[in-house]
Amino acid sequence: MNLIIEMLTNNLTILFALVMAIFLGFELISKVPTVLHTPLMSGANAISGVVIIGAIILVRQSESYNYVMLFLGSLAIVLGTINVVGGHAVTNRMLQMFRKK
Amino acid sequence: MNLIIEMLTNNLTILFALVMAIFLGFELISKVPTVLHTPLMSGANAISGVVIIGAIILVRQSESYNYVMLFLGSLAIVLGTINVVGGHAVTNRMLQMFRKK
Amino acid sequence: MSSLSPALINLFYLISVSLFIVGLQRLSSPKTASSGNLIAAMGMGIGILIALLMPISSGDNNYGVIAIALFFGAAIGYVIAGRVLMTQMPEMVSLFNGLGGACALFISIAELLNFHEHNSIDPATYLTTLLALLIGSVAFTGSLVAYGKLAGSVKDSWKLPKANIFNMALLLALISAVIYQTQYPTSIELVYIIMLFALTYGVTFVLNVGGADMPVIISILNALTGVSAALAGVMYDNKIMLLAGILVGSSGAILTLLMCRAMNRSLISVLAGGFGGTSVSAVQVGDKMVKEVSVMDASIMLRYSQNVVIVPGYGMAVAQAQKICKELEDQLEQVAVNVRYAIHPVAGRMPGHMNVLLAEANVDYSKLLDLEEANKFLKDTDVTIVVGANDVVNPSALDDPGSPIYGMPILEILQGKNVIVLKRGMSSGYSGIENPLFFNEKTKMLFGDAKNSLISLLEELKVISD
Amino acid sequence: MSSLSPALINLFYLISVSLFIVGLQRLSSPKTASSGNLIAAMGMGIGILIALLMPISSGDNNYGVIAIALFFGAAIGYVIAGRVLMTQMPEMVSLFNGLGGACALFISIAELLNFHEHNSIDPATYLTTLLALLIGSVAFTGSLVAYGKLAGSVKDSWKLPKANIFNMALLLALISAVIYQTQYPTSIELVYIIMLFALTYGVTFVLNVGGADMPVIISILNALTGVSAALAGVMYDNKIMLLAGILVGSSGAILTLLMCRAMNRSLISVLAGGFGGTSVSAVQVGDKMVKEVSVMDASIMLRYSQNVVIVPGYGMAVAQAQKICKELEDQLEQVAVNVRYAIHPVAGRMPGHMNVLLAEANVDYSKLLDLEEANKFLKDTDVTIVVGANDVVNPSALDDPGSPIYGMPILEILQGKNVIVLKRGMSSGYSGIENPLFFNEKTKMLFGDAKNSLISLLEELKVISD
Ligand SMILES: NC(=O)c1ccc[n+]([C@@H]2O[C@H](COP(=O)([O-])OP(=O)(O)OC[C@H]3O[C@@H](n4cnc5c(N)ncnc54)[C@H](OP(=O)(O)O)[C@@H]3O)[C@@H](O)[C@H]2O)c1
Ligand SMILES: NC(=O)c1ccc[n+]([C@@H]2O[C@H](COP(=O)([O-])OP(=O)(O)OC[C@H]3O[C@@H](n4cnc5c(N)ncnc54)[C@H](OP(=O)(O)O)[C@@H]3O)[C@@H](O)[C@H]2O)c1
Repeated sequence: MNLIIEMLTNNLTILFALVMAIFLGFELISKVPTVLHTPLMSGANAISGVVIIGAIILVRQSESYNYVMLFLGSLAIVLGTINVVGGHAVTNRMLQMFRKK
Repeated sequence: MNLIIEMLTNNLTILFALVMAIFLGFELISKVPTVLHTPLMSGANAISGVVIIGAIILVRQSESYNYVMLFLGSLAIVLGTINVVGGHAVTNRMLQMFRKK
Repeated sequence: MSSLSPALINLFYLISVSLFIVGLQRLSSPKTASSGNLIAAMGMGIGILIALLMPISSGDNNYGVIAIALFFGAAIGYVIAGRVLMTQMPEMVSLFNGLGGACALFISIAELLNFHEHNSIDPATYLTTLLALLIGSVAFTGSLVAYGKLAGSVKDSWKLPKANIFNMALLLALISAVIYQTQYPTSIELVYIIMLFALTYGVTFVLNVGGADMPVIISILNALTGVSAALAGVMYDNKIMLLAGILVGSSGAILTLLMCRAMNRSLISVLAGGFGGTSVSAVQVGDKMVKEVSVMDASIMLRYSQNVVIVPGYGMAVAQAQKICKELEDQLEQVAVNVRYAIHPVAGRMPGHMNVLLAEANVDYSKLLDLEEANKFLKDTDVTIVVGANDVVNPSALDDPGSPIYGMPILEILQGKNVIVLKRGMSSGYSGIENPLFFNEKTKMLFGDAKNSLISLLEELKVISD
Repeated sequence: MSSLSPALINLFYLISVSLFIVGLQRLSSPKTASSGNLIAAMGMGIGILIALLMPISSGDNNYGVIAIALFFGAAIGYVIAGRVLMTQMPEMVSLFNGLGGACALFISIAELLNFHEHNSIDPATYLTTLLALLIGSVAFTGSLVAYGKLAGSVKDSWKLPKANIFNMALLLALISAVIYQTQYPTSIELVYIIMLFALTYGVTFVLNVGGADMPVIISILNALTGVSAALAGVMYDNKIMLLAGILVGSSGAILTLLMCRAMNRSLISVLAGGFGGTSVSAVQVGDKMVKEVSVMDASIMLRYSQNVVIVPGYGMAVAQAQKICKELEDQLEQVAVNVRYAIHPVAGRMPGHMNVLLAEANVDYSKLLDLEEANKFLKDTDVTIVVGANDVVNPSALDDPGSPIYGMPILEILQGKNVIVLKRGMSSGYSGIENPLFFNEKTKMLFGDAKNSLISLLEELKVISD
């Protein structure tokens, strides 16, 4: 509980940004038509690959002899990149299908 | 220009919150039906009365003998309160009209 | 009074902002709008409470002064809001908005005085405060002029010559003054000048716009008040002011665009004082013929119709004829005539204007047809009564590509069998253009104030229905 | 490599986040979706660039390792995405999502190792990291199981007994372990246990849900990956990860609810493993009669129809029969038969499943009728061909209040004159309930794999049309 209060106090502004982002996420999606559910899911999945940024920072911040970190980090980068690149590419293919009129 | 960069750097997080709020404002309103334009405008007007918070802080922060501040501040409070209370009340009356089925 | 812990304050901040968001969200859908207003008001209440209770670094609190000011403000606001007529809503909103702008103006000038007095001038804060002053001032006088125009006390003809150029120049002068003052904030005099300029700009900017475009202008001014509140929020490092202000700012901006779109006009043309008010005199009227109808004939036509459609417009609001419309409806329904109202989205002078007026007169919601429904129903209509509407039934929107309103969707009342138009004379409507409807062979005119004409019709109907 | 100035970095941060928002916004409307995806990808590109170029406090950069990893990841992702069949889209998305979860898992475990090694444990950061680990792990294995279920390699029957209770208990154990570890982070062992538990939970949680509900589950897991990315963003104090993660989290949550609503089910019933997979054997079939139809008769019926409607369902996807449907359409149109496709919003196993498949087969967009249009058109339909659809044409949704799908809007194909159902046998659809349609007098069955049946029909049609 104290921990939570502490976090609340230290990161007030970011909390505001978070609340805004949560509402924004809701609003953005709340009126999407059924046909777009799958491409949207797929697009959101690609975006969730942002976690790759963390993996890059991890590798950059580790010493070049720290093999455990390098291993975990580069594995994370590979997986994250697959998610990002594959995700956007698959979404694009799907949407291309829809676009044909 | 330097000023702007300085502000950008110092208030990064708040800037994020702002960007979110701007997008959110757009999203919230972007699909409102014509009939609701006036009540919505009126409601937004009531919300813009938040500036009254600043007036209250101003008065609280001034010394009790600083008549200029007290005068400006209390005038601001009166006007702001009219905006807030009147705004919400008027909006409520308008919406009451709409609700009758 | 006990002071709150920072964590608790922050929590309440968050709650307050969330309530504002949820409030706005609910305000934008018909079913939830009413609760949205209350929720936003709760957010405001919490925000004010925090402002009253949070610890402050200096100053004497002055709770007495604050209490009195709050009391008076609330009482005045509440009483005005309760007394105002439904027809005066738009000008009321404008007035309230102006007061909000004035509030921002007063606190910024106070803070600027403080800065100069204590010689503590941080450029970023100084600039923010100066902008809050500027925007608050424009919102203040702008809203007052808009109020005046809507209330009829400020005439559309009171325009500056070359107003657009003058306004541009004034705006440029303002911006330069702000930049100069931020860099060399040596004296307070320029601040006063900026304030004066901004107050003037508010006046000239709104004067230039046609009276009928005021709803759009109010929406812009409202967004400006929001922005000045947000700037004041930066000044006091208060997140509620900041975020609620920005929310109002951005939603006001988008609402402005939506309103323009509903009128089929661009924002630029509205701001440049497009049509609205430049009433072209109906020169060509002379050589065309309008047919008048007597109250007697009109009521007989109505009595023996199956379907009657009432098309209300701005004239109904002017004549305050909504209640008598409802009585006419009741009378007709008694003799088994089917009555509907055809509501054009931009009939009147604010969106939803007709809905509000008719709801006030207790007209059943299910009798109001929107544009699309109405145009279907009109095919089977025997008599359409136009109560002070003009542009929204102007057929040139359909077939005259040269007309300024060409392309605007209208109520196609010529699809019905007969049209009776209630208006005072041959003057044009908001857009200032002539209306071929009046010269159509299906149309008959019943001149006079709409309310009086309706009263006569009603009395005649009662006589012939007995 | 040059290091960026903080102001510039912040600016790019803002741009990147804004691009994500605009991308998501555009993804949710049909016309703009395609550009939305590209815009979001740009946001990601900028985010990655900043991560590569921004100054870091310690470490050796290791650009070589990063470059190789990025290259391999991108190549693999690109190739897989290019090769996958349209029918395999949902499982692909699931797989990709799992990899994202694994990425979060690896970086959190690495950071936790770091904390323990340097004994620098700030409780708030520690908790955040632990949560990222937990959620990432659940998303990882959960997505893999979902992938397996959709690909058919994980069977719906592989369920734990009392799975709901087991899952609850596991979740409670997980939460307790996290709380304990945050307060007494003395050893790393409990971290591994938490990870193992979370990985297990991902498996058991998804195993319990019916295979056909996987789209909903993927949406949830996707939201979870988003949240773990956001938590990692707190860890690295990176605003892009934080905000983009939260955006995905909240939009995933709402998308999940929308999907449930489109199926007329509650999220709880989906998670508790409601129907989906619990295939009730069609015991009562014995005493009712179905009529079979020969390929010959069926093609003659089609040949001499005016309006034909094709109703595709999950079976079309299984049989990969979309291309042959298109050929049938072409053949029929050649002999002046009017062909339309009736698309139910939840036909198939993912929303828009049928649209994607038919678009792949180059079916003209204007021939696809949505639920409402289809139900109008069906009144004038001579023959409806049901290609592997079942639940979406089950009339008990209309008239049997006892049916689990009662109330779901369906394609009312019995309004037409004749129905031909193409399926392999009498087994039920996704919901596992019987379909009275098959026993209706208007219905004739054509048993066999949909693709084979369609091919036979097509050949026969060619013969009789010559
Ligand atoms: N609703 C909105 O949000 C909004 C906002 C801005 C602009 N506008 C614009 O406003 C216009 C609305 O069209 P409208 O058809 O409602 O009104 P209108 O075109 O402005 O016409 C009003 C008519 O009412 C007549 N009238 C005035 N007072 C009257 C009285 N006491 N008794 C009887 N008749 C009276 C006037 O003719 P006489 O003087 O001859 O009697 C006039 O022709 C549109 O052009 C629209 O674009 C609407
Ligand atoms: N679209 C979504 O987003 C989504 C997501 C989750 C759940 N769902 C649910 O999925 C269901 C979709 O309904 P639906 O009508 O499309 O499908 P369905 O009810 O699942 O029925 C599919 C039918 O296709 C037949 N079939 C399977 N393989 C075939 C083949 N190779 N050739 C011919 N027929 C074959 C099966 O019968 P045989 O085995 O006898 O051939 C089965 O009856 C709904 O209940 C919906 O709620 C949809």
